[in-house]
Amino acid sequence: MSFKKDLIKGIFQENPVFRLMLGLCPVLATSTSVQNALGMGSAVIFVLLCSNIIVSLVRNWVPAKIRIPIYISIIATFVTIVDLVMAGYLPDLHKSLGLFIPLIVVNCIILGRAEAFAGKNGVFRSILDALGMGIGFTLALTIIATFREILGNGTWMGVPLFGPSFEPVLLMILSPGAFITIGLLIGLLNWTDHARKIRHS
Amino acid sequence: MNQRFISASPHIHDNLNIQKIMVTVIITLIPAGAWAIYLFGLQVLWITLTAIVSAVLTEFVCQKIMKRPVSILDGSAVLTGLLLAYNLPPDVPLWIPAVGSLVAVFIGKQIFGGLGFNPMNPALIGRAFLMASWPVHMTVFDAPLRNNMPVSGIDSVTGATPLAVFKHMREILIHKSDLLPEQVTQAQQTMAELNGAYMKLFIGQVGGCIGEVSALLLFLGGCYLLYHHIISWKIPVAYIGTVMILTTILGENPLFHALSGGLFLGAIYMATDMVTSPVTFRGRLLFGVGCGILTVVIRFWGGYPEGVSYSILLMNLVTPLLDKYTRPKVFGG
Amino acid sequence: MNIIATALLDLVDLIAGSVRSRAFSGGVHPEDCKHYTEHKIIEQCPLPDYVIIPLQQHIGAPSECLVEKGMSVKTGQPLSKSTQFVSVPVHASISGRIAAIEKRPHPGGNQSLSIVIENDGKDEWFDPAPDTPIDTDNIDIDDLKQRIQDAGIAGMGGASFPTHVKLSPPSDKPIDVIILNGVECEPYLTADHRLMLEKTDEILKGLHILMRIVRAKKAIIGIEKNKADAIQLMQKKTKRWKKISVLPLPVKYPQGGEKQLIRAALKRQVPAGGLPMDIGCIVQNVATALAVYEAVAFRKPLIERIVTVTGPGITEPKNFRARIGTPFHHLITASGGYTTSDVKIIHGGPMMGITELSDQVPVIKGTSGILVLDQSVSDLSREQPCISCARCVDVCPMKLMPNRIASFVEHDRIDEAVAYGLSHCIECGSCSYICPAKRHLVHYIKHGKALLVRKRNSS
Amino acid sequence: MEIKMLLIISVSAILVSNFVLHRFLGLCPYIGVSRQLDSAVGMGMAVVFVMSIASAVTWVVYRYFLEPTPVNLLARWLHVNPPDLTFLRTIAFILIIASLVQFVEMVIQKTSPGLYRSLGIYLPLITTNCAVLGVSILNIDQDYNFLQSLTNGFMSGIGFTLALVLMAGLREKLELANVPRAMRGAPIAFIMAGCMALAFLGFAGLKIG
Repeated sequence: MSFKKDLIKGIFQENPVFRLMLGLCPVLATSTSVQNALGMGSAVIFVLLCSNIIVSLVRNWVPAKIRIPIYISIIATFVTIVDLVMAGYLPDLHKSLGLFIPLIVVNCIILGRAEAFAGKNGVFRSILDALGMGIGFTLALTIIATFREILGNGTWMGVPLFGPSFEPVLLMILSPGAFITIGLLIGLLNWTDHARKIRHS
Repeated sequence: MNQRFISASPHIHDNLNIQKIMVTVIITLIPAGAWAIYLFGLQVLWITLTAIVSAVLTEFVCQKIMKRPVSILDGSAVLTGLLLAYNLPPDVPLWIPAVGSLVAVFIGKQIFGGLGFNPMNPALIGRAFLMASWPVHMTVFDAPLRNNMPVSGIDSVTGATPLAVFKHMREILIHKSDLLPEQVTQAQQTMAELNGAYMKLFIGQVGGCIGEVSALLLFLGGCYLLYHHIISWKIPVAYIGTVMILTTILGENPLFHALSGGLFLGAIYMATDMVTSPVTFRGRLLFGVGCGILTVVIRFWGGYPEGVSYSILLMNLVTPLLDKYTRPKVFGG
Repeated sequence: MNIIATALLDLVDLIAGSVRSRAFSGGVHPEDCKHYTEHKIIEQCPLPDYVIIPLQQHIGAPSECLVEKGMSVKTGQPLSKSTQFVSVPVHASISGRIAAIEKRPHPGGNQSLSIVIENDGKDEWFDPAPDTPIDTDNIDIDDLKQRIQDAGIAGMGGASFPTHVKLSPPSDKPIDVIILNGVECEPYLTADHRLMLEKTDEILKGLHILMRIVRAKKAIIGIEKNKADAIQLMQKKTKRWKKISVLPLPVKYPQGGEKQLIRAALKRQVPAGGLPMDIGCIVQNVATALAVYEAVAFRKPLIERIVTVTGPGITEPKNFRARIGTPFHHLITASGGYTTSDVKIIHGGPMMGITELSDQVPVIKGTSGILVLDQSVSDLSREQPCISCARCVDVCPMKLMPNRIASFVEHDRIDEAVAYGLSHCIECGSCSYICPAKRHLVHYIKHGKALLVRKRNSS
Repeated sequence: MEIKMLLIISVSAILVSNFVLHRFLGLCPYIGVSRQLDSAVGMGMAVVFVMSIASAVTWVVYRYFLEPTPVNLLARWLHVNPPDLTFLRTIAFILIIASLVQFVEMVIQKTSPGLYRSLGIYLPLITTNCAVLGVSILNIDQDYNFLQSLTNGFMSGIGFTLALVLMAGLREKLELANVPRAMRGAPIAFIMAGCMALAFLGFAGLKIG
């Protein structure tokens, strides 16, 4: 039961993007298309998973005072791995994600999970936690990207959805579109939550 | 016992209310629109009506969804739609004003809580949205003029607004050395012609957005509003004054810059939008000056030929700070 | 950065300063509606069957009751005694038997301990006035002040601050000017106007006494220009006195506000949170000047005052000389009664007056008028959200931002409201008057002040 | 020419490619610390400070330690061929920034308690502010020289502060607004940010000179 909870919570109740408002910069920057979103999502899942495993393994040997620099170094190592691998095998994706691959280092979700979860729990639970959070992150990113890509480009995963007469809402793939989309989505979520609460009571 | 009314003092009130303000502003805007219909043809009317209907419908639906009292009768949504339409080129397809009004009222206003709480001018939010989304529709002025565009030398340029021509010619004149001498001479001639076309600019025999062409009619409307204390002189005067002073300093013709583009529409009708402009004396002057500076910067160095609407939007962002830091000193303090 | 910003703001101020007129900045121009009563000579109101005299009719410490139920009292007999300096007594305004000493509705709202006297119809005076006025010039200054306190005189313009206190500034704050307030900027009210026309000499004699008490070098009588006849008369009568000048003022509300009047008359600003005496002047109402004269020269306590009974809800609007304690309904009946059944009764003028729940409340020392509005004037429209039109900021005579203060109070953020000058508000009502969204700005501000008091008391 | 370049970098960093509104960097503090004007100003100043220093230090480290160029100091000291350590960029930079922030915090605490009181609480937050790492990496990616990097760091910080302060002013006003319940807090802040970014689009294509 508790294991299942570890996995599920990151996807729904504690969704890092919609609920905890963590790691917003890459969410907004890389949600211009679903492909980018999935690429970013998998990079984050990989780093999160690896760093959670390592942190959880070494947690008993790390002195409390210098744990943060050590966690950061661990994370930075995996980020560098992702960066190099992606540059080597997926150069296009690497180019379009650009700056935001190295910036995974400072993504608060990863350090946050290392500090709040992996540093206190066993390896198995930390893996579930990482998967849950990572999937939650990717899910949110993909949802936002879906809206932005369909409206802003008329495509989904690069596949055109409308006829040639559709004139895409360019704004959606520009920065204001990102802010407005995420604002509206969180608002919508709050609204449905609120409606559910009223129905329950 | 007789019926007694109880209320806090004061017990008498000025008879001006929000609805009257909105209606007066709308009425003073009608002549400029009528001129545009005369100049560009009947499609202008359909664009304007579409914008208004869409704005009012959006307001109605939003307020129904949010379970708030429906206030479409206060005229603010109509005004938003009208101002949005006035900021569109005269030949846009009708879905442009419809979408623009929807965004203007929904994102620009209702989502912040409706009238009085929107931090930025809704009509301009709508316009900026359209501008970013469909730049081609928003920047190409192909509508033929009734009396044929009187300024020559524009055949080579897409877009027929005087400011677009100005910008293009200025580019040519700046990069003189890279161009043929006859091109330069032609550009100089065009510039001279532009600068001499005061009357045409003033009356409005030029291309441009629906509501902005006739400086004269907008000016008259502004005078009426000033006379009835609906708007105050501070923002328009500071705004237009700053633009004229700055253009003079930059060695251009201040009258041309004052009369062309959306400056009159912006300075009189949109920068003065009460909700989004400062309330203090100094704040309003500084707001106008800020708008003026930004307008000139965008006109001269920016990516767009006209900067009025972006300047106002940008200054809207500064409004709370202006209000906060130009608070009047308490009497005797 | 900061220096540039400051310099810029100073420059803007300079431009702004040259644009502003001589009078105070802001203010509104409501229709003055004085036509109901401005030409009506003051009438003596018939004595009522009973009077209700609240023990507390002034700002300051309460006075101590001297009488008991069942006792007989004569007109002018003190009913209470001031045991503290900032306090004045009340007097019986008719002769008769004390029917009750109990809580009764006070025109200022709430219930207040009041003495009810049943009229015996004789109007016998406790200390009958001398036939000829006493020569006041020989009376010692402290004695004069004592007489003013004993006569129960409190400012009659509405604030009801004990007059003798105002006349006793600390020695380090010399008073050089007395400003006599005959502005009467509240619409509808004409009590002071009629008084200036009918009791000109007495008012001026009262002014002389006031000037003598504080050793003022000069006096200025401020009158709004819509009272041209009063200005002319005052100018004629003061011609031979160099020390007294009459100042016609532009018609603008709240021209009669103490600080605004001083600004217009002397170009001096009362420091925020300070008193007029800080800049060497005091302001007295014309009715107060008259009361001072009568108290000193005729030993007459403050038992009557001029009350304008007016408004579209009154059949025959009038200016009355009415005894303190006369119930409103008595005066209204004497003015021909209501014109309609749906009325709003207001104690004072339409801008600052208080709505009364009942017409059983009595006239008190600060009652300058009873205004009865009918539905045509009683604006009860729905409040709309503020559209930041800045009208309230433009008209605020105290240069506050009423819109911000009100909205802070609305959100229970008293600290910020105070930072924006909540306590400086004089509640003149200009902001609410002008507000196109019909927001009850003054109401919020009053509420905020009450919350502030509660907060200070609890901490 | 250099001055013109610096001017272009400045205009771009503050207006055209504003860090927050255009590059999506530093969003956490932008949404999190913009409730009140005072704290926004404090945060902004702290960010300007750290971004300037970080730009300078990371540039020096990259140029003289990581890049395989003749000026590589490691090579000089150890008498080896210049090693290519550029892959260590991310790790090196984040550690530099983290220790820099610590160091700055200590220095300020020692030398200026007043400044520490106003900036201190924001300094630890800056380590995870992606704007700082972002600007360091951008300086390298754009091939800026030292002065340009420093300018870019400083001006980007100013751009961040500008957006933050404007946002704080607007949010203070929004606190009093009748915002629909579901939109209160972060959602309306995002919408506000969107509108702000929309207005900043007016600077798109701004060319100085």
